[in-house]
Amino acid sequence: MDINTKKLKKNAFRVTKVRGYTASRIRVPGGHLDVKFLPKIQEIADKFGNGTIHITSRQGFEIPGIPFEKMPEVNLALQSLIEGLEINQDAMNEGYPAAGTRNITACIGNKVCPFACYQTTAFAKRIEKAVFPHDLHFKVALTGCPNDCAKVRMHDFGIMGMTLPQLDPSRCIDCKACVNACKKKSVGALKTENYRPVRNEEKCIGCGECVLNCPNMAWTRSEEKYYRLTLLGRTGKKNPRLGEDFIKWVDEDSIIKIILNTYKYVTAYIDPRAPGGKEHIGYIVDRTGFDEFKKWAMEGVNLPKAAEVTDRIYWSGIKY
Amino acid sequence: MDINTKKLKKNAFRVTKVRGYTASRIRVPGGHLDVKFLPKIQEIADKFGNGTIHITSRQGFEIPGIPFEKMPEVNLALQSLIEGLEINQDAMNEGYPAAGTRNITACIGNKVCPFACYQTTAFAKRIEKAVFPHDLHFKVALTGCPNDCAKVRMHDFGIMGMTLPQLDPSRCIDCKACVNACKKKSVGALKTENYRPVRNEEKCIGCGECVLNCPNMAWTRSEEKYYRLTLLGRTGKKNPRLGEDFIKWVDEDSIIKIILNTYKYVTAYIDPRAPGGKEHIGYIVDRTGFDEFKKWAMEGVNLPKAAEVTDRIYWSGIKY
Amino acid sequence: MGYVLTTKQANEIFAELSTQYRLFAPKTFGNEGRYSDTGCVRYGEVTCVEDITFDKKSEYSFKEAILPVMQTLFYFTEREVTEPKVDDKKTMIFLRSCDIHAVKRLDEMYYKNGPKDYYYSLLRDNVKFVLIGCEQSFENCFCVSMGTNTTDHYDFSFCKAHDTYEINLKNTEFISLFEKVNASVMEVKVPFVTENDVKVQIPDGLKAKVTSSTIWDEYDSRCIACGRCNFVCPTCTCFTMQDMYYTDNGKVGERRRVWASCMVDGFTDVAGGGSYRKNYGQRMRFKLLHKVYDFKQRNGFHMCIGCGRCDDVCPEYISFSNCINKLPEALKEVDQL
Amino acid sequence: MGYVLTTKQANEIFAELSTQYRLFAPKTFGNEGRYSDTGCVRYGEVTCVEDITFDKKSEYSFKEAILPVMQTLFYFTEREVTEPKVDDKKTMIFLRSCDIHAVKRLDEMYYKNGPKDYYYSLLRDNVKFVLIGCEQSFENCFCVSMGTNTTDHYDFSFCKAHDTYEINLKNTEFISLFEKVNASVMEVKVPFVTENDVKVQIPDGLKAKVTSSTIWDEYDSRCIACGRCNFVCPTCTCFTMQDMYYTDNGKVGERRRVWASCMVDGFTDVAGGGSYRKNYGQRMRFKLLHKVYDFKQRNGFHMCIGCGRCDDVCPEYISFSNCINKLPEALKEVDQL
Amino acid sequence: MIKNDYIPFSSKILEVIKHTEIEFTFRMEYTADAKPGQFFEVSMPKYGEAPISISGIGENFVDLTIRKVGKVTDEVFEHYTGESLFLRGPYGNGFDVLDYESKEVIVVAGGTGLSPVRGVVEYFYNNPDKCESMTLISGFKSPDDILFSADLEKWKENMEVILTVDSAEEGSRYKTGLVTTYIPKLQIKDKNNVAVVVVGPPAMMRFSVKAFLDLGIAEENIWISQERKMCCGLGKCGHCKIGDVYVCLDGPVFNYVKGKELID
Amino acid sequence: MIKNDYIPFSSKILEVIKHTEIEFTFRMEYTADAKPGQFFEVSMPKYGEAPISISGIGENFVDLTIRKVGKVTDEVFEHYTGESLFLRGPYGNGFDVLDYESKEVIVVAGGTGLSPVRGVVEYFYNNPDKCESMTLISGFKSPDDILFSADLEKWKENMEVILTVDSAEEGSRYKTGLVTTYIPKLQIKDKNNVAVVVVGPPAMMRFSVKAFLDLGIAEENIWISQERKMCCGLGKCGHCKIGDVYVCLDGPVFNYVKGKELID
Repeated sequence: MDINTKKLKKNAFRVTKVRGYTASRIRVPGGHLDVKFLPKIQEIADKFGNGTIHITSRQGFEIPGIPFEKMPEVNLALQSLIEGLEINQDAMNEGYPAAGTRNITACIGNKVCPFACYQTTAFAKRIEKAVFPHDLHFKVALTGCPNDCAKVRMHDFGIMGMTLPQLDPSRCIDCKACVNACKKKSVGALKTENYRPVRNEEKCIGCGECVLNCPNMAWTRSEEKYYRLTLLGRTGKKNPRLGEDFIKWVDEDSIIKIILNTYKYVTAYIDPRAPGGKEHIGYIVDRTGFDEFKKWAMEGVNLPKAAEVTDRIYWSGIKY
Repeated sequence: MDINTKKLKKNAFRVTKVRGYTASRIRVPGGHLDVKFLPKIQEIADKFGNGTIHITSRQGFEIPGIPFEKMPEVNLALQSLIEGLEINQDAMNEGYPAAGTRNITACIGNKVCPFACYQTTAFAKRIEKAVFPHDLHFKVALTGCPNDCAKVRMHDFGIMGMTLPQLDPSRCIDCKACVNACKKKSVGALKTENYRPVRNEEKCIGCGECVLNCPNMAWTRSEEKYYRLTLLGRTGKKNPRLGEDFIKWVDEDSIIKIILNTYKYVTAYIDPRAPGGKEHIGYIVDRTGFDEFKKWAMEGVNLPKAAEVTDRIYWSGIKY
Repeated sequence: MGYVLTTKQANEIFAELSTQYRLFAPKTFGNEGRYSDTGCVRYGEVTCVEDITFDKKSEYSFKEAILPVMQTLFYFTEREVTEPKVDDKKTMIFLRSCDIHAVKRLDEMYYKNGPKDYYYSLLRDNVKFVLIGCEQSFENCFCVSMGTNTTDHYDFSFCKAHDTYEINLKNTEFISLFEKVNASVMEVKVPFVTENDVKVQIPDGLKAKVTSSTIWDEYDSRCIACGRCNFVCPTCTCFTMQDMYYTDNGKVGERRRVWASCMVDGFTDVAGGGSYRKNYGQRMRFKLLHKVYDFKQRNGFHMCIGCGRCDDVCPEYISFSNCINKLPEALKEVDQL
Repeated sequence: MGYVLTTKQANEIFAELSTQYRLFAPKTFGNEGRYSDTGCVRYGEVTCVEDITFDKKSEYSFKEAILPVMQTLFYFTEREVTEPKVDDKKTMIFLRSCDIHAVKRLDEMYYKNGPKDYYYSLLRDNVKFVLIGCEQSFENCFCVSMGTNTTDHYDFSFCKAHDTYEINLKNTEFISLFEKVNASVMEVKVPFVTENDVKVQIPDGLKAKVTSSTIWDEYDSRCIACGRCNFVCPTCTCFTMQDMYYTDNGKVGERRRVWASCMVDGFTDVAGGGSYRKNYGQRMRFKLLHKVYDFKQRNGFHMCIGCGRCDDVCPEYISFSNCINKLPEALKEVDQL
Repeated sequence: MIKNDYIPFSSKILEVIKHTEIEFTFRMEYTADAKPGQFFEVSMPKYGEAPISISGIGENFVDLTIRKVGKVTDEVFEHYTGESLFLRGPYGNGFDVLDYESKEVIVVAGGTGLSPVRGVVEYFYNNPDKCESMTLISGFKSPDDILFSADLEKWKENMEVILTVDSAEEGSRYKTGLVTTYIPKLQIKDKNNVAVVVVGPPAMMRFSVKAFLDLGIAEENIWISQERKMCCGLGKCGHCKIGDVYVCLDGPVFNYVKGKELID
Repeated sequence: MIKNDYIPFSSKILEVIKHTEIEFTFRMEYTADAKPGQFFEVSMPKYGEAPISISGIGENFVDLTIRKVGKVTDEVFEHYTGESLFLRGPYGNGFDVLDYESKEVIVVAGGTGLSPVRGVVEYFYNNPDKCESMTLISGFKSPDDILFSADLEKWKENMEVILTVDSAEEGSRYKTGLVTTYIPKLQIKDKNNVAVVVVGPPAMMRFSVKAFLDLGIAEENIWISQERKMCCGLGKCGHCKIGDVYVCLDGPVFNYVKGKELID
C-alpha cells in the first residue's frame, strides 16, 4: 500500500489509527443541510465505511472505516454532496480540493433562534465562497449573538452577530424589562434615567436582549447588521486561548476583506518548516508583531462608522 | 394555541423565532451514531419539519419548522432514535425527558484519531448513563487529547485524555524524535540527558506525542487512562472564559463522581430566581466560594496516586 | 351606499383626507420585529393605500392613536403648570369590527367611569372610524364568541378586493369625497367573519369566587409578567403617572401618563412597600376576570373583544381564550369548596 | 522427522527448553501500541506457547534478540575498561522463513564485513532457530520475489495447527526433547508461502547511476525521516556509539552501541558540521539501493528479504516494494541522460 | 370644554406637626368640602403624586398626615420648607358619620390607619351625644410610632381609648399586643346596634374584621377602608381596581358586605 | 574467543604541537605499523570516539592532528593535559606511496586535508629520487588557519609548494585564491605519468578532480581520500558506507575510478 498521506489529507481524508483505513470528512458549511443529502451519507458509510458516522465538532460528518483504496470511489460518491452543499471545487469527481481551511461553522442562527442577529448559515456560505478551497489552516466560525453557542472565540476568526438597539422613547412605558434583562442576562449596559433606559454605548454588546424583552416595541433592531470580530482564539497543546476583540460593530464586507487579507499575510509570513505545514496564525502574529498583522489585515477595508477597532491586542489564555 | 414553553423546552423542543413552530433537538451522546438512524431523522424533517436539519454545535441534529401541534407525533417518531442512541428515558413515546443538562459531546476519539488517548464516545455514554435525565444546565465535553478539538475548555466539565508516557530506556536510540515533537508540537517537556529523553513531569501534558513519534517503541502509553479535568469554562454574554485545570491525571470514576457531586452542590445553592432557571455553575461558585464547591465536589472521591489537584482556581476570561 | 375604487382613486382620496386627518392604519414596520429579519404590523400614520397592511392582524392595536403610549399632561416650570398644545388635526383610524367594539370599551372607561377624561376627549372627540372587513378569521381570533365580529359603527368601510378597494359608506359627510374622484357606485357588503377556529364560552354563573380556583396556579410559572398582553390589548386602559424634570434644566419638567400593565411588577405597589397579586397566576386571574367578568358587572358588557392579540403576542404561548374555557372547570372547583 | 504436540506437550517442551534457552518469539504487547487501546506484536521472551502470536506478522523483527537495540560494549572507571558480563544462557528464536534469510544478512555483516564482530558473536554463536511456518502471506510481504519464502536453515519448525502444534525436526540434538513428552510422530510439512499479493522485480541492469533519477524526489516531502523502516527491518545493522558517564558518578560511565538509522538526521554528520543526504528522498535512495543493489554488489545476494515490515510500519504509508518497482522507470530515465 | 381634572392646585402649608421622625401632619389651606376618609393627591411636581388621607378637617384647612415611605413623600419631607404643595381632590367616598350615629361606635386603627379615621373619632368626640358609645382601639408598632398622641390623650375624656403597641421595652407605660387582642374583651351592649370601623394594614384589617364577626357583629355593621395604589383618583388609571370596584371612586370606605368581596 | 576490536588501548601523549588556536598535533606513543591516510579512533572515554587521520609517523609515535570541531575533539582539547588518550586502529587502507613512485606527484590539500597526506609529502621529501617531481598545493581559509607551516617551509627545499589562502588582508605575504586556481597553471611534463592526490572538503575535492580531468589526467591517476562519519572503523556501524564500499575498510583512499562512484 503506497499512499501519499499529504495528498489524502488535502483531499479531506485522514490518516486514522487503524492501519489501511481512512475517514472521509464531509463539510457542511454553516452546518445546515437539506435532509435529502442524508441517504448519500448513509450510502457512503454503509458501502465504503463501517456504517457509522461521527458528527464532528466543526459541523460535518466523518465517515470512518474506509479502506484507502476506496478513496476514488468515495470521491465519486461525494460529488453530489459537494455540489449540493455548494462547496467550491476545482475538478469534478475528485472530492474536496483542500482541507487546510476548516469548515466554516455556524450556530443555527436566525432561521430558528430568537436571539440570533442574522442568518449565520447564509453568511457562512458567503465566506465559504470567498475563501475556499485553501490549504492554509484557518478556522472561521459564526454565531448569531453574543451567547456564542458556536464558541467562536476558540477560532481564528470569530464572528458574533450584534444589533445596535434603537429606542423609540415615545413607546417606552418604564417597565424596566430591558434594564432587568440586560442586567440579569447580559452586561448591565442599561440604567433608568427619567423613566427611560439609557444605554451605555461602550458597554453594550449588541445582544438584543433589550429588544427581545421590550413588551412594547420601544426598542427595535438597527436596520444595519453589525458584528463583533474576534481574533485568533484557539485550542491546542501550547496556549489555548480565547479570541480577543478586534472590531466591534463591523460589517460583513469588512470581515470578508479582513479574512482574505489575512490569507495574504499568512502566505507571506508562515514558517515553511512548521510541522505538517500548519502554523497557527497566532504564532505568526507573535513573530511579526500585531501591528504588521493589522497593517495587512486592514488593507483596503472600509469600516462602518460605528466600528470600534482595538489598537493592539494582547492575548492571554492558558500556558502550559 | 396554548403551549407550556417550559415543558416543551424540557422536552427538547424549543421556542423558535417563527411563531407557532418549534424545532426538535436530537442529541447524539458522544457524537457517534450508526447511519441506520439517518432515515428516521430524514423522515421527521420531511414529515413534520421543513426538510432541513442543522448540525448543532453540541453534536446533535436540530429539526426546525415543526408546528407545535406536531410535537406528540414527533415524540412518537423519536422513540426509536432515543432507544437506539441509548438515551435514558422515564416514559416511552414522550420524547426526551429533560434538556437542561446538555448533550455530552466528544471528539471522534481513538476509534479513528491517532492522537486520542481513549474512546471518547464510550466515556461520553458512560457519563450520559450516570447523569441523564437532568434539568440542571450542565455542559460536559470530552476530547481525546490536549489538542482539544472538542473545545472542552468552553464547558463546565472539560475532559481531556492523557497518557502517562512510559520510557523503556533499553529501546531508546537517541533519535530525538520525541524531544523534537514535544518541543515543536507540544510543550517542550522533554530534554535529552545522557542520550535519553528526560521528562519534566510538571510540564508534561500527557499528549502522547512522544509515544506517537518514537520510532522504536521506547515510549509507550500507560496502562491506566488518565484525564485532565477542567472546570467551568463557558461562552456567554457576561464573562466568556476558558475552563481552568482542576485535576490533572484524574481517572474516569473520579470524574463521574465529581460531576454527580456537582449536581448536588448546584441543587443546594442555585439561585431559584435565575432567569429561565438557568444559572451557570460558575456564578454559583462565585457566590459560595471555591472552597465550598470543592468540598462538595470531592466528597467521596478517591483519586489515583498520580492526580494533581489545584488548590484553588481563579478564572479569567473576557469581561464585558 | 357603496363605491369601488381603483388604487389611483383610493390614493387621491387618501391625499384629500390627509389634509384634514392624520390617517392611522395597520402598517408593516419592515425591520422592527423583535427578532432579526422580521417585521411588525402595528398602527402608524399612512399616506397611501399601499402603506396599509390588510392581510394580517396588527400586533398592537389602534388604541395608541387615541390613547398614546405616553402622553404629557402638563409642563411645569418653577411654580407654573402649562398644558401642552394639542394638534388640531382630526384623526381617522382604519380598524376592524372587533376593534370598533373596543372603542366602546375605551369610551366606557374614559367618558363614563368617573369624570370624563380631559386628555382622552381631546383626541377621541375628533376621530373617524374606517372599517376594514375581515374576509376570514385570523389565528387566535374569537370575535364571534364575543359578539364583536360585526359592526355598524363606522364612518365608512375600506376593504381590499384584489386590485380594487370597496367602500361601504355610512357617514354621508364623506359622500363628496368619493364623488370627487368619480368612484364607481356599487352595492358593497363588508365582509365579516362568521366563525372562528377559537371559541370561548363564558359560563353564565361566573362569580368572583373563581378567584380562589387553582386554575390560575399554572400561570405562576408559565407567565413571565412582561405585560405584552396588556399592551397589545385594544381594551386595556391603565396608565401610570410619571413626574420628571429635564436633565438639562432641573427646574423644568413635566407630568405625563404612560401605559401601565396589571401583569407587570409594580402595578399595585403602594408607598411603604405593600403590593398585591405577587403571583403571576393571580395577575392572570385579575386580568382575565376584568375582561370577561367584572367589567361587565360594572358596565353591562364584556371588556374582551376576542381579537386574540394577547394570544398572538405571548412569548410564553399562554392562551387567554384557552384560559376562559377553563372557567367552567374553575367554577365547578370553587363550588365544591 | 515430524511430531504433533498437544498444547500440554508443547508447554512441557517450553518448560524444558527454558532451562537452557531464553526463548524469543513474536508476542503481543497488549497495550504497547503507538495508539491508545492498541497492542504491538514484537519479539520478547516467552515461557509458554500461548505467549506466542502466530497469526500476525511481528512489527519489529527478531533481530533485537541477537543485535540488541542498546548494547554496552564496556564500562570505564577512571582509567580502567571492563567488558560487561554475558549471560551464558543460549537463545532460541522463533521466526519465519524470511527472517531466517535475514540471519544470513546479519551474519554477512557481523561475521564477514571486516573483522568478526565480538559482541555479535557472543550472542549469535549460541542461537538456535525455530521456524514458524506461513500458512499465507501477510499484507506487504514479497518474500517470493526475494526468494526468501522457503528455508531449510532451522533447528526445528513449530507451527500452530488448530489446537495442536506441528514440528518438523532438522536438528537431531532435539529428538530427545520431543520423545520425552511422547510426542506423536507424524510427517510434517512446514507451510511456506508460494505467492504474495505484492511482487517486485529488481531490474537486471540496475546500476549506481539510478541515484540521479527523479523518482526519489517525491520522498523528499513524503518521508518524515523517522527511521521506523530501519528499526523494524531484520537486515538493518547500523549502529552508533554512545559514551556516557553516569549522572550519579561522573567518573564512571560506559560505551555502548545503539541502533542507528540511515533515514534519521545525524546519521552522516561529521565533526565540523558536514553531512550527506540532507534530502529525505536521497536517504530513501541510499537505503533502497543498499537493500536491493549494492549489498548484492558487495556480498553476492540481496539484503532485502521482502518481509514488508518497512511498509507495515511507515506512518506515511510509503511503500518500499512500490519504490523497488519504480526502478525500471528510473533506469530508463537515467539512461536517457 | 370639559374640566381638566389632572391639573393640581397650589395649597399653602399652614403648619407642620411632627409626630415621629417620619410622620408629620401638614395642615394645608383648604376651604371647600371634605370628609374624613377622603384623600388628596398630593404632589411635588417633578417628583410625583401620592394619595394622602385627610386626617383632620377645619374651617380653612385640611390636615394631611404624611409618612415618609415613598419617593414622593420623601420629596415632600425634603422640600416642605417651601410654602406650598400641589393638591388634587378630595377623592373617594369618605366615612359617612351618619351611618354610625346612635350606635355603639367602635373604631379600630392600625398605625397610620388612624389618620383617615381621625375625623370620625373627632366627630364623636365633639358630638358625644350622637352615638351610644365610642371606643377607639389604636395600635402602633412601638411607642416611637405613636401618632396623634395629644389627641389620644384628649379623646380619653369622653370615650374609651385603648392604645396598644405591638411590643415595647420592659416597664413601658403602654399596653402591648395586637389590636385584635382587645376586640374580644370589648363590652358591647347590643351587638345589633354596633358600628365598627376598621382601618389599617391588610392583615390587621382581615383579623380585626374576623374578630368582630366572631363576636356576632353583622357584616353590614362593619366598615373598612382599603388602601390601594391610586394614580389618578378619577377611575381611569386602573391601579386601584379590585373586582368590579375602583377604590378611588367607590371607596376607599366600604361596608363590609361589599368589602368582603374585595380581598385581592 | 575472537578479538574484541572495540576495546581501545591507552597511548601516551609524547608531545603537543600547536598549529592554530583550534588545531594541535598530538604526538602519540605508538610502535606498530601505520600508513599515511590511515586513521585511528581516538577516544576520551565517557565523551566518545572520533576518527583522526595519521598526520605523521615516526619510530615510536604517530602524529594525530586534531581539530577542535566536535564533541569528542572538544573534550580532547579540554583534557589533554592528562598523560594519555585511548586509541583504536589504525584503520583504513591509507595511501600507498608505491603507486606514486616515479611519477610527477601532485598533492592537493584543502585545510586539514593536509594531515592525511602529510605522510605522503614527507615520504617524497625524504625520498625525492623516488618521484619524477613533487608539487604540493596547499590551501587554507586564512593565514591563521595554516597548519604545518614549518613543514611547508621545509618542503620548499626540494619540491614546489604552492601555499594559498582563500582570502587574506591586503598586503599579506600569502598567495590568495582557491587551490583550483593553481591547478591549470601546473607545468606537467607527461600527463600520462602523473599521480594526483586530492584530499579536503567534498566541494574542494570535486572541483580539483575536475580541474585535473580537464587537464587530461586520466581517472586512474587520481586518488582521493573520503571523509565520512565512522563509528567503528570495522565495517559494522554502517555510517561510512557509500554505494558498495565502506570507507573505513575500503578507503578512505580511493583511486578515482572507484571514487567517482562514491559521490553521495
